[in-house]
Amino acid sequence: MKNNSNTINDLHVKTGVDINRCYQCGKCTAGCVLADEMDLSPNYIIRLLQTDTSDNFDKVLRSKAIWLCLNCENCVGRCPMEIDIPKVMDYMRELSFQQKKQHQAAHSIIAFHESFLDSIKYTGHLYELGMIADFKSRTFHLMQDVKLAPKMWLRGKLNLLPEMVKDIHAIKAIFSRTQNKRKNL
Amino acid sequence: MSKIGVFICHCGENISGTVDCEKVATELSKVEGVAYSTDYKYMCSDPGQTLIKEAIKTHHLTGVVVGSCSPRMHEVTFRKACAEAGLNPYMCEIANLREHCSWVHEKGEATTEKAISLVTMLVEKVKKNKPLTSIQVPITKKALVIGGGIAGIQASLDIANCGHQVILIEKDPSIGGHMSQLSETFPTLDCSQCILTPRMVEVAQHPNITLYTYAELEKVEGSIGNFQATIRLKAKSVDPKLCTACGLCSSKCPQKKIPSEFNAGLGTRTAIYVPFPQAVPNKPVIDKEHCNYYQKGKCQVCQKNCPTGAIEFDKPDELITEAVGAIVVTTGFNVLGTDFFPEYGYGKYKDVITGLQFERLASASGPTLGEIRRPSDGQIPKKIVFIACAGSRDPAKGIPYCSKICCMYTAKHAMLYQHKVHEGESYVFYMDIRAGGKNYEEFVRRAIEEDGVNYVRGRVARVYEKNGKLIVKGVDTLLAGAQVEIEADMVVLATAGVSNQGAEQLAQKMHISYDPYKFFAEAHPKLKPVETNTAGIFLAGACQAPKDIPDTVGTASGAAVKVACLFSQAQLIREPLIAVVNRSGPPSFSTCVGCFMCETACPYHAIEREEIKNRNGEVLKVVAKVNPGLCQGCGTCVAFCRSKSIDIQGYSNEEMYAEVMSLFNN
Amino acid sequence: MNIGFYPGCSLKGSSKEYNESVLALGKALDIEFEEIKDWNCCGASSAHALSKELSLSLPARVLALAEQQGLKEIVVPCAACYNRLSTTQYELAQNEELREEIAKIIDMSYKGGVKILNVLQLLQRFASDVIESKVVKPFSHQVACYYGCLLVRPHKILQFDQVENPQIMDLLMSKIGATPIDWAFKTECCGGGFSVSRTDIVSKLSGNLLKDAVDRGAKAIIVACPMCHSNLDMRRPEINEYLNANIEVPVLYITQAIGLALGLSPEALGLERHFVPVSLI
Amino acid sequence: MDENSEFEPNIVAFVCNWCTYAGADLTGTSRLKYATNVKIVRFPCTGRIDFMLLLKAFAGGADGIIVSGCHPNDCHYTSGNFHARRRWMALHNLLELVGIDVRRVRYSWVSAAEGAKWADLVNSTVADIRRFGPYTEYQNVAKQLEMEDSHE
Repeated sequence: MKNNSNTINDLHVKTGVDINRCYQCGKCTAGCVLADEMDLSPNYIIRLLQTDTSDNFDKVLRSKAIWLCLNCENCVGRCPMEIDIPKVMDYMRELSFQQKKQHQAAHSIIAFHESFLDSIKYTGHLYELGMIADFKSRTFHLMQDVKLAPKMWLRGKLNLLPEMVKDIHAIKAIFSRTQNKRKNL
Repeated sequence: MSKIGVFICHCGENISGTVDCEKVATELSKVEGVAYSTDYKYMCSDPGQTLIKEAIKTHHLTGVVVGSCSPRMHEVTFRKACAEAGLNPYMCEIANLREHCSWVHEKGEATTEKAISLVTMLVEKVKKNKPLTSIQVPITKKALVIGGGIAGIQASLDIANCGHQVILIEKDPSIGGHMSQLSETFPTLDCSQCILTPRMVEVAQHPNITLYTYAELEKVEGSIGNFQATIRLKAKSVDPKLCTACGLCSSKCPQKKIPSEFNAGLGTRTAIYVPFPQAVPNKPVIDKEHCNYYQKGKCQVCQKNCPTGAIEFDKPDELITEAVGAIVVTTGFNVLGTDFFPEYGYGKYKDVITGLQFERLASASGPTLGEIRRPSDGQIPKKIVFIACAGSRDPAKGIPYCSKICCMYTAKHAMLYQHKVHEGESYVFYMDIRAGGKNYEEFVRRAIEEDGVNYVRGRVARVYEKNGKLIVKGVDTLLAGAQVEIEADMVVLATAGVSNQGAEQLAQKMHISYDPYKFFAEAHPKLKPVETNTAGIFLAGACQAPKDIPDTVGTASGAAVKVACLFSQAQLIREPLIAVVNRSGPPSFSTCVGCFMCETACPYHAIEREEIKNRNGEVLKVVAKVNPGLCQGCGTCVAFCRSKSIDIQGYSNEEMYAEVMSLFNN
Repeated sequence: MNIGFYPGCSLKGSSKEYNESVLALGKALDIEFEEIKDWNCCGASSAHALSKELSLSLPARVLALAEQQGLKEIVVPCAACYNRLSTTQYELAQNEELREEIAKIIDMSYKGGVKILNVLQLLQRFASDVIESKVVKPFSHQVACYYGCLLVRPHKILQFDQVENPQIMDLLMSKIGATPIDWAFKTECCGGGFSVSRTDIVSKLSGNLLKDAVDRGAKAIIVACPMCHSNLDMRRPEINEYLNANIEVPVLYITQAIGLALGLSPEALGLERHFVPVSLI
Repeated sequence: MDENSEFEPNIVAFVCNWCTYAGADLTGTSRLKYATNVKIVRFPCTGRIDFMLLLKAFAGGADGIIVSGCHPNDCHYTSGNFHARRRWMALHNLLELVGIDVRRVRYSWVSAAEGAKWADLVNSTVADIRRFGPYTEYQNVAKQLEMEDSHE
């Protein structure tokens, strides 16, 4: 299946980031707090994309690294060419998710994001208790943080019931409109 | 009434092979104003030229058109022949019948017709041509060199050795420039001062060179051959005639903690000081900004101690004006301020230093007498990291261009470090190694292969201090982006080369152009590398762009030759193909309305403003005037002039109109 | 004077003490907050990881509500919310087409003129001149001021303080008698949103920075971000396990530290909600 | 049309002395052949070219005009060609406004090394103008303008 989203031209149009400016100095990787956890280093990801071949594009979409990026913005803050790598990461994550190419190690990270967004979708706020429960059921990390929740509860940091946005239809409408958008891509 | 002679050349068979030359001559004889028309086998030959000369005399010709090869070939030949026959050479024009006609078309009617048109066009032009005389400008055979670094020293010596007078001005108390600060020089590792100081002394002793240190250019007027330069001689507060350079004043000066410029801030100096031991001239000056007397009104310790009474407080700056025929600008460069890189901790950590500071550490005349020691605690660093491209190739925070010299000096630094600290470890973080130059690549390979310098391909993200070590967080991109962390004792930043302070103002004073980075612009990047757009002003060295010493010296000698060429002529003779503004009697004086669009159009700053005054000295009108010394004859002003008041000799509106319209009159 | 207030989800939940201390300090400094009515979550890092449009629409609704309410400026204590709201405002100001598209998605008018302040900017404006005279109990400890990522980066958008070596928090802390230390991780990442999904990474990143602060003599870590706080405070057992150490240094919001110096009670500032006890007082 | 294929347009080329004139010389030295319809007028620089002269040429009977100088940044006089180009952009709009067929002006850069490019430029211009036919419209307009002028 031909997918013309997977080109640097499309990346450029959608994000405004021109990765051809990168001359591979590696300063992004040098300062990245998570580079040692990544399967592909940030500068290597940019190089793979620069080749603009579907194989290399796919390699990035299937990588663990794109899910590990925390968007701490250290890289772009120091990049001599001001290449917005976090924006590229966001773009690649979105594509990876749509094309169902996400790395297996990203499972819990994506599960967290989905639980988080579900919470917003149904309450308009982050409902932490519900979100954690939802995350656990998605990941089967049932025992994770069993000690944390009671402590939080004791310190008044957990709300038992969600606080709802009054105009919850507005929130749901936002979700459904952006959802359609995602399918149309 | 015009009497034009037409001479059609066959050029052997080069023209006559496709053009019916006889017919061309015959047809042209019918054109109004043509008094004589003929064709000949080789018009450029001696008999051919004689033919033209005879015809001019016999037929009292007022103009000549030769239909031959390209004017780029023989215009000079034929104009000279005309002049010899008493005809003004600018009354002779060439129709290009060979390159633009016979060689590019097949034989036939159309080709001959075109040839007739080409000759006719120039006949119509010549009818409108005016006799012109070449411009003669007298030359003051004295050069001004601005900046006493190695470029200024070289240019001054070369010009002076050609027998011409030179005035060399230097804004600092001593000549020598950046080169005097360097330790060893790549790729030969000879000591910078050892090769430089003899030249500095030669400058001071040369009978043809007048040296003004602590002096700056105030303004320049005039043009090529005849500039008037006003120079500010900053008050040194020490009478050099009385001073014996005994050094007592400096040793007694209570201000001892001023960061030394010569040692790039790694050492200190006093307020009355000689910048470095080999300074030329070797006489102190008082730095007013740091002197207790100048700042607070009391002290005068130096004056009390001076055995010869040479201290002269409160003497004002002096302005002198010098007439010079040419100017060489050699004001050099500066290194980028490192506050651009908070992530590297320069200014925060004492042991993060610049390349220039490392030069001082490595120099035998430096603060550590050539031993590599940490500024913080004086320890010898066991591990040292060099960061290349600190500011260069960094559009975000520094400058986008490559500073050219850093790759080489960084290799040299690492090499010097390994030579001085045998058990030490050195790392160079680089992006590309740019070692284009004679013996340069070999030099870098030597650093890597023989001296064991570790080259790591990647940039450094940040440097921070922990437990007395500098933690360098870098990357090795050749290992697919593996992070590299080094606990270093010292970090050296290869800071970018940038234009010198005040470059912009200096350029504006002299009307020379500069690029977006405020480096001075050469007239042509390849073929006029030491000329500027202002005739008579030349450039050399790193004021044009970062340059290494060989390139700097090369351009300096190049600029000196340009000056010597200029001075070798008795007078400056220039083609009169320049712009002129029409003038007439009162009341209008000129059709020029004083809009000065021409001024904005002119790339050479050749347009001046002339005030027309009445007898009482009241200004009646301001009109444009062309400086014939500066005008290069491009004619851009002509196209810009709305009132048709400015015109270019040899390509005037009237002439060009006649030439073009001749095509359509039949 | 009235200033808009967007607490965000964390301040209503796991970071209640931040909310309490901001409001208590506001009261002490005569700042009146007007909460944005019916606000929603900004989407935090999850929305922009999965959908660009969603990540712009959620903050855009909040800003549009503020506009409706006639607020000229809003203070956003949560650094993550501050960052998302500022980024959205910037992106929509850069791209008219995008602004129209997002306005359609949220079905509200969005102009984009609301000024967004983080808590340090708020304190700089309302506290820095008066604070010294109001101190009753100087906070005389060595502290490590920890800014994290979201307050200072991206500088192009936020235009706040010096990106590599920010000073505003240090300055405020020294005004209440504290001695800010120079340390190496002022603006490094704590692991942010990975608190639940990749606790191992959070332990490592937070652990490394906590260790550096303690090694350099910090007796308290001062923060202005709920994510930084929860990672350094609630995840302390995991951090200590990773470091194989027993670090007990407390983590305080700057509003709590200033509150203490101004004589507010620990209860009013929510100090009892911390996992790591604040033993300094 | 048949009559147009036999039509020999009258084209004048305004070129600068340093690049295009020399380039056209190179065409000659290389013995490259091109159509005879173009006559070259030599200027010091394209910056010298007063575009009113173009109008006069059209009025006089030119069917097409070539303007050619140095490539950007290669101008012998540094910036003359930039001025010319800027002026041409402005004039281009003006000409279109008053209804002049701007396709008949060919603006190009030919360096001293581009002999072949000059031949191509001439041939393609001649072919184009031949297709457009004689430019009598403007000559008529110009004659009217002249008459109006003389009435004033």
